[in-house]
Amino acid sequence: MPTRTYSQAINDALAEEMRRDENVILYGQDVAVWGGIFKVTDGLLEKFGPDRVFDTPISENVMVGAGVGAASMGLRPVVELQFADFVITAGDEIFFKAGMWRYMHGGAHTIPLVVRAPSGGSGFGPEHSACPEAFIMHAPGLLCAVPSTPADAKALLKQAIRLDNPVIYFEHKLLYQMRGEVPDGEVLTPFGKAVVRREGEAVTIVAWQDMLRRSLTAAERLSQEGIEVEIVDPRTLNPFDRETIIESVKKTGACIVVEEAYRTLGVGAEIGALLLEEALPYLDKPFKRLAIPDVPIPTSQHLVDAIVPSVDDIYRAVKEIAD
Amino acid sequence: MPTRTYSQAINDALAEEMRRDENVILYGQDVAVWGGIFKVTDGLLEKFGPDRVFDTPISENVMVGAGVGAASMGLRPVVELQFADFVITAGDEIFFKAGMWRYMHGGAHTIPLVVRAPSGGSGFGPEHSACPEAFIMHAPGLLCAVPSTPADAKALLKQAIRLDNPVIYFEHKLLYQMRGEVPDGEVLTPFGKAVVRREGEAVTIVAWQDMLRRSLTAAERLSQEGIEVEIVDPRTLNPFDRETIIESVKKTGACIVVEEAYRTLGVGAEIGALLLEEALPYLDKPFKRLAIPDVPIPTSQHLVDAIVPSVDDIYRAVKEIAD
Amino acid sequence: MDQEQLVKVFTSAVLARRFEAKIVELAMAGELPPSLHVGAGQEVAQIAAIEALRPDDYILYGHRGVAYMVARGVSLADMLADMAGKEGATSRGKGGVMHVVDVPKGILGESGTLGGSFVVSVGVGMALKRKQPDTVVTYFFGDGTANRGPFHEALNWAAVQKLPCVYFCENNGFAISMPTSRSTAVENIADRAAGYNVPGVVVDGSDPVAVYEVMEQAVARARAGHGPTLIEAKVTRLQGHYVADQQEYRTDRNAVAEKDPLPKLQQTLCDRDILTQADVDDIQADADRQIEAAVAAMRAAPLLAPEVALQDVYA
Amino acid sequence: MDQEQLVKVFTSAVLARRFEAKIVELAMAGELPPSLHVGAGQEVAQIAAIEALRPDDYILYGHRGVAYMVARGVSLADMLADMAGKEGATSRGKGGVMHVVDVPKGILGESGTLGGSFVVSVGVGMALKRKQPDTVVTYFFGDGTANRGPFHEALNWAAVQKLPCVYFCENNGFAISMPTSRSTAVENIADRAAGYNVPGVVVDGSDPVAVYEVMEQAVARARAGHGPTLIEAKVTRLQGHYVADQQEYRTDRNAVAEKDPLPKLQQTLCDRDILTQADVDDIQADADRQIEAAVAAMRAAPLLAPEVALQDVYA
Ligand SMILES: Cc1ncc(C[n+]2csc(CCOP(=O)(O)OP(=O)(O)O)c2C)c(N)n1
Ligand SMILES: Cc1ncc(C[n+]2csc(CCOP(=O)(O)OP(=O)(O)O)c2C)c(N)n1
Ligand SMILES: [Mg+2]
Ligand SMILES: [Mg+2]
Repeated sequence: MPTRTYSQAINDALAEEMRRDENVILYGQDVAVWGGIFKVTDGLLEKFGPDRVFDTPISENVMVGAGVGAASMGLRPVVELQFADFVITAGDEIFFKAGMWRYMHGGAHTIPLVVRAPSGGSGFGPEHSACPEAFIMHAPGLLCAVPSTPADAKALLKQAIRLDNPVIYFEHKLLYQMRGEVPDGEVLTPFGKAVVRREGEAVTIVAWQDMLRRSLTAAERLSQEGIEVEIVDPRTLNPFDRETIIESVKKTGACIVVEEAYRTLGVGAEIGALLLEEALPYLDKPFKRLAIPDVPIPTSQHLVDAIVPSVDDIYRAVKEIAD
Repeated sequence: MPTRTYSQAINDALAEEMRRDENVILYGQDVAVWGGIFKVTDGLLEKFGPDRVFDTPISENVMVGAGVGAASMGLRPVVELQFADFVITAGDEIFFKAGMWRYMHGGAHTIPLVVRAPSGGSGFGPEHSACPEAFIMHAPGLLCAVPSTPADAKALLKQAIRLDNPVIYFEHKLLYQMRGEVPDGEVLTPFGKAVVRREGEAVTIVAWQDMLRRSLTAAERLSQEGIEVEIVDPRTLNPFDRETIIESVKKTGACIVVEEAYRTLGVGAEIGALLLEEALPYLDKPFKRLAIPDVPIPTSQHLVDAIVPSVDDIYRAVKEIAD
Repeated sequence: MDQEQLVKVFTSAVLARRFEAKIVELAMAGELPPSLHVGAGQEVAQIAAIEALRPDDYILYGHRGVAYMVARGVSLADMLADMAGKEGATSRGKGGVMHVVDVPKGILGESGTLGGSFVVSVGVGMALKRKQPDTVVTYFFGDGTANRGPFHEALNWAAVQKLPCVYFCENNGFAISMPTSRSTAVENIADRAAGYNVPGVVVDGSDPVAVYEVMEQAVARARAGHGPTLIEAKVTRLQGHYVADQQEYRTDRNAVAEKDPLPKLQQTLCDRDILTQADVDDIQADADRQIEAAVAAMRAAPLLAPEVALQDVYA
Repeated sequence: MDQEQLVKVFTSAVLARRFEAKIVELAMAGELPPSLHVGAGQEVAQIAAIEALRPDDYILYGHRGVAYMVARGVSLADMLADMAGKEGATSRGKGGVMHVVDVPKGILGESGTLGGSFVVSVGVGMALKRKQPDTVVTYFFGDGTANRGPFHEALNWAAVQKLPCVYFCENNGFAISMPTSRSTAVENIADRAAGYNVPGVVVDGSDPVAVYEVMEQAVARARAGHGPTLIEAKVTRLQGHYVADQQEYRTDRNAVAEKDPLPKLQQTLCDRDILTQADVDDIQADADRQIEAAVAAMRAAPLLAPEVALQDVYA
C-alpha cells in the first residue's frame, strides 16, 4: 500500500471526488492559487480550473452560507475555513443555515455540503487553535468527522462529499505531516463506525486525532509495564458509535476520554452520561476526562503544553486506574 | 412580600441597577421606544433617557461586540438580543470577543457585560426557540444565568450587572408572565449556588426555568402517589454548583435531568459525567436525561409539544425509577 | 409591462391582500397562530417585481407577508396548512408561515434570522451560473435587514463573481418600531450599491410599472452575466409589524391608509379602461372564492402526526 | 505636520523596521515563533496616522506588524517577551505578538478573527463619548478585512450614533495571496463610505504628510461629535504575508522594493536639510541600541510559569 501524508490524503480525496462528480466544487481563502495556507489543496486549481476551485473574499458568513445555497441547488461544495474556530464566526451559517435549512423547509432542500475545518494545533492563539467539535455535536443537523489517520482522512472525506447532508470535517493541523498507509481507489469510511485502534483489558481510552496519537504513545509505554489499554477512535462524532464504546467498556470496566476540547461539555461529557445510562453495572473503576481545563488556548507553546493533555497525563491517568 | 411577574422583576432589576450606577446602559432592538418586543424594558427610556437606553440597528454582531468594547472602557452594558438563538448569530462576538477578549490580552481588560437572551418558548420556529445554554456552558470565559422565578430573575440580574465578567443571562419566554414573591431592595443571588426547590428521597431531578415548572407540577402529582422527588435548580450554569447536585444524588441514588436543549451534549451530559466521576458508589438507580431528541425545534405548537419534555414525560420517568 | 401583466399584478395583489386579511381574522379567532407579518401596502411592489421574473427564476424572501407566494401560485390551502400544522403544509410543520417553500414554483424559502438569505442567495447564484445559466435569483428583504453584516459580504461577493442575483429591498421606513432614519446612516439603502460597484436604483414601490421596469433591467443584467443590482422600493407598511402590534410608536399610523397603492392601482386600471368596476368585483369575488376553498381544505386536513417533528433533519 | 513630527515619524519607522527585522532574524534562528506578519512598507502610513492622534486617544490594530506599538512607545522588550512567552509579556503568554496590549499607552489590542475589532471599536466609541469626551479611537485594518460583515455593521452604527471613531484601512493590494482586485468589487475601499454617509478618503500611504493631514481632519471630525471617517491608505506590503511566505503567487515581488516609502522619506528629510546623513546614522544606531537592549532583556527574563495559562479568564 502506498504511504501518504494526512494532508496528501485529503488532497487525493478531493481530486478523486472532483474527477468523479463535476458538481463538486472547492473554494475558500487562498485555496486555489496558493493551494491553501496549509498547502492541503495544492495543485487542484491546475487540475480542475478556476470555475471549480477558487479563492474567496474574507467573508466567512458567505463562505458557509453560499455553500448551503449552492448545495440546495445541486452543487456539492467543499468549503475550506482557514481555522476550525471560524465555525463560530460563521455561527448563523453553520448552525442555522447548514444545520437547519433543510428542516425548516420541511425537507424540500438537500444540503450536500462539506466544511473543512483545520483544528487544534498551537501557537496561533485563542481564536485559531480550538477543537470546536462539541459545539457541532450538540447541534442538530450537522454530521461531524474527526479523521485520525491518512487512510481515514481520505476515506472519510470521500464519504463526506458523497453524503447528502452537511458535514463538518475537522482536519487536525498537527496531523498534516503524519504519514501512513492509504489504500488505493474507492475506499469509503462509513460514518458512525468507530474503530478499535488497540485492544486491551485494563481500561478503555476514547480518543481521536492528536489525542489518539498521544494515547497510542502512552499505550506503548504502559504495555512495557504490562498494562494493555484498549483504544477506541470514534472517527465521526455525529453519527456517534455509542455501541463500540459501550462494548469496550463492558470488557474493561473503565473509561478515559482524552480530548483537545474544553472539559465542561466536551465530548467526554456525552460519553460519561452514556456510560452512566447504558453501562453502569459494568463500571467498577473510575471514569476520567482529560481535556483542556475550561480556559481558552493561549499562544505561547509552553502554556499550550501546560493545558493540553500530554502523553504523560494519559500515562498517569491509566496508572491511577490500573494500579 | 410584593408579588411581581418575572418580566417585571427583570425590569425592576434594570431600573435599580441603572439608578445605582450610571455606567449601566441598556440597548437592543426596540428596547427603548417600544419597551422591547416582550415589553420587558417598558418605561426605562422614560426613566433614564436616550443616552442610557437606546434602540439599535439590526446588527447583532455590533450589539454584542460593542458591549465588549464599551465594557472594557468602563461602561456596564446590558444588551438585549431579541431571541437567545442569536448568541449563535453573533457567535464571534459572544464566544471570542466576550469570552476571550480579556484572556487574549492577558487580563488587561475587564468585561462587565450582560447579554439578556430570551430563550425557549414556542411557535417562533427553529431559529427563535432554542435554549442554547450548553453552547455557553462549554465555552470558557462566559458566565451563565438561568433564572427560574421572579425573585431569581431580579436577584440574578442585579448580581450579573455587578459582576466584572461577561454574563449570558437567559430569560425564558414562557416565564415572563409567571408571578411570584420578590423581596424588596438589595437582594443578590450569588452565582454558583444551586437551590433545592423541593426535598425528597425518591430521585433527584435537576431542572430550571420552564422545565423546573413542569417538574414541580409532576412532583405534585407524584407526591399524591407517595413518591417524593428532590428538585435541584442550578440557577447558574457557569459557575455550576456541582456539590449540591452530588449531595442530593448521594441521598436519592438516582438522577433525572430535564432540559429544553438538544439531548446530545446538553447540560445533562455534563451532569451525567459528573455523577459518574464523583457519585458512582451512590448510584443504584438509573440516570436519565429528558431533553429535545436532537432535532431543531419546529414551528407548529403540537410538534413542539411532541419533542419538549412534558409533565407526563417527567412523571413517567420518575415512576420508571421509583417503581 | 403590458396591460395584461398589470391586471395580473392587480389580481394577485387583491388575492394576497384578502388572503392575509383572512389569515388575520383566523388568527384573531384563535384558529391560526398569530405569526403573520402582514404585507399590506407592500404587495404591489412585491408582485410587480416578481412579474419581471420568468417562471424558472428563483425567489428568496423575507417575512413581510405572503404575496410572493401568491404571485407564484403557491397553494393557499397549503400555506394555511403551514400555519395550522396540518397535512399539506409546505414545510411540514417545521417553518409555519415564515418558511413557505415550493421549489418547483421557484420559492426557495426564508431564513428566520434576518438577512440569512443574503448568504444563501450567493450560493444559489453560484449554482445557477453553473447549472442553470440564464436563470436568476431575487432576494426580497427589508430596510432594517440591510444593516446586517451578511448584506455586505453577499453584495461584494455576488458583485465580484458577477452572479445572477437581484437584491430587492423593501424600504417601509421601519424595523418593527425603529424608524429607518434612526437605524441607518444613509438616506437610501440603494446608495450602498456604490460600495460594490453595482447599480443602485430607488423606485417608488407604489408604482408597479416603475418597479417592473427597474426589475426588468436588473434581471437582464443578471442574466447577461454582469452581476447583481441593488433595488430599493420605497413602500408603506400599512399595518403593524405583526398581527398584534398596536403601533403606539408610530406617529403616522392614522395617515398611512392614504398611501395604500392598491386602490390607486385599481383607480388607474379603471381610469384607463383596462378594467370595469364589474371586472374588479369579479376579481375580488374570485379571490374570496379561492380563499374560502383554501380555508375549507385546511379545515378538512388532519393535523400532522407528532412524529413528523423528528423527520427532515437529515436526507 | 511640522518638521519635528516628520522626524519623529521617520525615527519610529526606522525603529519599527529594524525591530521587525530583528524579530524575523530571531524567528529564523528558532529563538522566537515565526508568528509575525511583517509590516515593512506600511509603517510610515501607520506611524504618520498615529502622529495625528493625541496620547490619550486609543488604537485598535490589525495583524500587520508592530509599528503601531512602536509609535506609542510600548516596551520593545515586553513585545519580545510576548513572542517568547516570558515575564514582561503584555498579554502574559495568551496573545503573543498578535494581541500586544498597553492600555495606558492607548493600545487596546487586536481581534484574532479579522475585523473583530470593528465591533469592539463601536463600543469603545460609545464609552469614550460618554466617559472621555474629546478622545477618539482609531482602528487600523486591511483591505481584505473590509470584506467581512462587521465592517458594514460597525460603519453604519458608528455613523448613525456619530461615534468618535476613525477607520483606517491599509490597502496593500493583498489578503495573503489574494489580490484585492479579485476579492473586492469596488476600486477603493473608501468608496464604501457613501453607504454610510461618512467621508471616505483615499490617501497615498507612502506620503506621511498626506496621511497625517487626512487623519487630522478625521480626528477633528470625530472629536467634534460628527462621527467616523473611512480613510484608505494605499500601501505596499514589501514582504510576504508572514515570515515564511515565499510569495510565489506574487508577480510584482521583485519590483516592490522600489515602492519602499522609508528610503524616500529619508531622502526627503535629507534633501530638505531637516536631517543630515549623520543624523540618520544616529537614528539607526539608536534604534539598534534599543533593540539590542530589548533582546537582552527578553533573554534574561524567565519563562512565564505554566499556571499562568489558567489565569486571566475571569476578573
Ligand atoms: C438576526 C435577527 N435579528 C432580529 C430579528 C427579529 N426581527 C424580525 S423582523 C424584524 C424587523 C425587520 O425589519 P425590516 O428588515 O425593515 O423588515 P420589515 O419588518 O420592515 O418588513 C426584527 C428585528 C430576527 N428575526 N433576526
Ligand atoms: C475571520 C478571519 N478569517 C481569516 C483569517 C486568516 N487571515 C489572517 S490575515 C489574513 C489576510 C488579511 O488580509 P488584509 O485584511 O488585507 O490584511 P493584510 O494581511 O494584507 O495586512 C487572513 C485571511 C482570520 N484571522 N480571521
Ligand atoms: Mg422595514
Ligand atoms: Mg491587505
